[in-house]
Amino acid sequence: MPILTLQQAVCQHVRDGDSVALEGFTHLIPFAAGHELIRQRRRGLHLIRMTPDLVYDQMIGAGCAGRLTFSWGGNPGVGSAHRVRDAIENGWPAPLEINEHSHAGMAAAYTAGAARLPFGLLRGYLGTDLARVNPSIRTVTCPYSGERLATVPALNPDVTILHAQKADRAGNVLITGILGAQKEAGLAARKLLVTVEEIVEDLAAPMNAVVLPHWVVTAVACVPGGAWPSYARGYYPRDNAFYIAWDEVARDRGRFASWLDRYVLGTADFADFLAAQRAAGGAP
Amino acid sequence: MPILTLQQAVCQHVRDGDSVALEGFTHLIPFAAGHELIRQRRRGLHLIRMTPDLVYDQMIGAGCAGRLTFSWGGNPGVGSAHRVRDAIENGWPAPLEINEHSHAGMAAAYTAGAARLPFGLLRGYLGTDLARVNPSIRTVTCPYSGERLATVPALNPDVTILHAQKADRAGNVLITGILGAQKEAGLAARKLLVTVEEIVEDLAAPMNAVVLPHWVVTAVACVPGGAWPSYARGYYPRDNAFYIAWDEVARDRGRFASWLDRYVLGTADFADFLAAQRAAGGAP
Amino acid sequence: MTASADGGPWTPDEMMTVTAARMLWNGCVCFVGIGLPSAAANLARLLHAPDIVLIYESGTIGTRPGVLPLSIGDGELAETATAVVSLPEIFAFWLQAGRIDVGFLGAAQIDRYGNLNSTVIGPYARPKTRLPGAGGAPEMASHAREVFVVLKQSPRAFVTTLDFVSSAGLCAGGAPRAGGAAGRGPQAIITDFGILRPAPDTSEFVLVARYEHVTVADAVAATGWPLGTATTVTVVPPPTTEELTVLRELHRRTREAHNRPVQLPV
Amino acid sequence: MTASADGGPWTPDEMMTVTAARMLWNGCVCFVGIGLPSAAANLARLLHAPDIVLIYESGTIGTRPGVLPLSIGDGELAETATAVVSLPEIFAFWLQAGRIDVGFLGAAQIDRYGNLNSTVIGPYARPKTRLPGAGGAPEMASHAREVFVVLKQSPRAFVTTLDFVSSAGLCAGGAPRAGGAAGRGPQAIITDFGILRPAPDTSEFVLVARYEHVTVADAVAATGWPLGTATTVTVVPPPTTEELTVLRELHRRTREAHNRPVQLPV
Repeated sequence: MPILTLQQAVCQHVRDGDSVALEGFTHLIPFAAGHELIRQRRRGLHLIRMTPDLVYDQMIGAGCAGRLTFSWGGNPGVGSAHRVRDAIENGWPAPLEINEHSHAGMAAAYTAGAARLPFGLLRGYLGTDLARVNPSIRTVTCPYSGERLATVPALNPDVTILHAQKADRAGNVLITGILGAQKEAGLAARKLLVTVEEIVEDLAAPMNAVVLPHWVVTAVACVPGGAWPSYARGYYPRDNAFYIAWDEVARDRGRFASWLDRYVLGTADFADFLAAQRAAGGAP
Repeated sequence: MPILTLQQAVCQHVRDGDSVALEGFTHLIPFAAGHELIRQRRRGLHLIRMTPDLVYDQMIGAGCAGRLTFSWGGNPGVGSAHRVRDAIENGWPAPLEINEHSHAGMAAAYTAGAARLPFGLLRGYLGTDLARVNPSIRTVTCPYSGERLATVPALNPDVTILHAQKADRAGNVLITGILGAQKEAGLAARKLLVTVEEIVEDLAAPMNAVVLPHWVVTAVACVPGGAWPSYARGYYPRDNAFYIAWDEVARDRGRFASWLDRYVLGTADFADFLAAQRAAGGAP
Repeated sequence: MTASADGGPWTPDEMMTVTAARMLWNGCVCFVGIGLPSAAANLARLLHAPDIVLIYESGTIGTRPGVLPLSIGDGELAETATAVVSLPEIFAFWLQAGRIDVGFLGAAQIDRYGNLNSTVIGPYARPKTRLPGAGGAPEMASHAREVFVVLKQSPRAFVTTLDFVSSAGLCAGGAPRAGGAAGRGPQAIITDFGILRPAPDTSEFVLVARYEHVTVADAVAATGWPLGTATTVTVVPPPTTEELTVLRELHRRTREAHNRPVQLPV
Repeated sequence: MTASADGGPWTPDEMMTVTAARMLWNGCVCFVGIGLPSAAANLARLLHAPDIVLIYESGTIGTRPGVLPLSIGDGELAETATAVVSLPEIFAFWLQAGRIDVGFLGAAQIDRYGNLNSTVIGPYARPKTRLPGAGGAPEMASHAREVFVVLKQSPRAFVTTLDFVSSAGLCAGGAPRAGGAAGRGPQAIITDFGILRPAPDTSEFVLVARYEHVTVADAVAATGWPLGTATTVTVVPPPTTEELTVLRELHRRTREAHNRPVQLPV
């Protein structure tokens, strides 16, 4: 488990066309990694994420994706993910095929992936149109009760990228707080990249904390602030103002492109991005 | 969620013939509750436990059980569970029907039970005779790959009994250390009884610790030492000497009966039992 | 804002929030979404239901936030929770297992049986407006013991035919719901006109209560299907001073917290 | 104790433990059972494999106990682990997912294809001797990349036909294993005579190495099936002084710890 720069990690481990899951439910969203994928101009990615919010709004708006597997796509508490909408509604900047689930279905699919089962099982999608538009939602019959239950195919991303609080020098990773489906998405992946707030001598993980052992982690990169404008418990809070202000930026293709050029494509790395945002007063 | 004495909790919530799971994998085994079931002379129980070790050796030897669902029955690190063997081999003191699984199968069955799915799914029992002797082990066909996977029916005990470190006055329960399938067995049950080392004002649970909220707990009883001779992390270590010495006691029906009369049926409660064992130098 | 609902010295949102809060009882286990439901559930907690159990789908169980979260996973939800579990667990062990008394849902469209659309306006493959999607709604609609829908009434939202069923309502004619659903489905719609409940014989939502300042005719006009009414349409008492004071104070604290500038990480 | 294996200034258990330890490499992810496998895995960790990852089925991942545990869930396994997870998780996310390099198994009986019986001697419904049962073995046999069996050789244990198959070995004639198994199954049997490995063409276990003080004929005599041998049967080097010293010191510390009287809780 090498400790790399984020540039190296993305360069070495993410290929055009890969299926890539950036997980983190509101908390610990790997924005730095998303930006690095944009900077390295990855194309045709199959992006996977329960909640394609701002990080995928940015990546999809930047043209990284050809496909999206998701269960809820918006700006949480604010409104639409305008760049995701523009891709689905108008194919801009590139057509986006969608594979749509419910949260419970996605969670079951990651869990199955982590367990290397071919499918996840749930009492789900009852009476909805989701199974009609997504042929991957199927059923099995319970061998005891005869009841039909919903199935979803396991998700096994080529690469999962997480942001976490800490890693130690061996590459053991500690996550605390709201966990989302990060552990399941991480263990479901063929490769697991993790950005962290800091690298420490001793994780000092509480008993039963979520620790991903170094030997399931492909690479770690230290990127302080790497989840901003989402948050990292114990490090910095969620920047709600950025989420609110993003609505205006993302509504307009031109304004979005300017933002992207200036802050992501025009910066060398995430530290540079944060410096540029700080200079702009934190507003996008 | 009332706080009761263990006598009250068992008296009010466990009936003859109930399916009852006492869980705890090596750690936090609810011995006090097992003894109280013996004292209250419950009969015909369907006992469920991944590892029927000493606690079930005692209960089965005392004649509480008519059925056993399990995946490994012995004295860990020592040898046989002689009373369990005597019941299976010779029907003494009562015939014991068995429903046998692997650990992975039992774990999947509890997990399904906790999720109120009718069955659990695993890649398991491949090439073994277990499915031949246990008709409840069946298969489903993956609707994607066509692969056949093993299924186990969900376990939903009438009552699950756990031992934990702490509860607060509202009845929220904290478990730390080796977790076994305690959370799954607890959430799978229709009723959940928990004995704890102590009742505290503030659980002070670490973030992401295993906490069972008060509203899924049927009753809490404070029984210090209630997991002895197994252990409670942070309170007392495993009494390996007792496990080793138990082998001799349990080998012989007469000697077992004397032990049971003197220490369990002859004591008023678990505090009394511990006092008697202390007086005997801790040996059974 | 619906003009007709705007009669008191309170906003329609406040009236809806107070109405929803009153429907929650002490000890109720409530699966809360962001926005008005979150305000209602926390208002109930601060008023008559101090022991209400709030669960947000981010995995925070028994949370007691001091201010309303902007997102479903704000840090304070975790810090004040009894337990913080993973998302797969919250959906499998808590929602699907039938441990939720009340789930709140919103939507873009609703039909007379409480089916909800939060996915798309227009055809799925060629959307006029792509909405965020179903999220946790399909399974909440199935597995919460009952579902309360919070939605402002208008002919565009209360429609005869949904463009897409994101989560299932009741079955026409009072027929039983799909097998495997742990819950009874939508049992109330709280609007800016009043409260709709399903008629027991038909499962069709009808107006059972209205706010003081609106008429039944206003509510009918704001509904895309021919809205029925209960034999007696009761009047929802207006917000009390205490309700309004506590709600406004909660919103004030929330605004203050959310407007506090965040230092960018260095 | 097998007399023939008792030739050195060490016990057959020590020889077996050292032999098993040598088969583990640095960085190897090892699913450990109690007893000899636990001693072997920890011996390897203290000698040539400091970064071996030890997983006990009690959910302790990356554990580094100072003394050997008596039970699979001794407290020290948790205190020294990188992560402590639930049992359902250990079986689903770690074993079934194919993350284990080597799993150790014992048994009461083994056949020439490495099928194991740890369930019953005699008929299942009318047992002569009821054994503890399969526990974690069936899925370890399927999903660990390879399985090492540790078992003393005798005609009663190395049998032609098992009374019960608790965990699956290899398929006769080198055929592929059952679909869904992530691993290659048993790849070595470490006995008190030496090491058996499957012949590639038949999958039948044959003697590939023997200890210094035993003969091939001894091993054949201790086997219930007509034991084949590899073209060359190598000799396992005897334990080094370092191996014996470290192992004995580990056992001494373990005895001391386990004999320390435990104060009963008050």
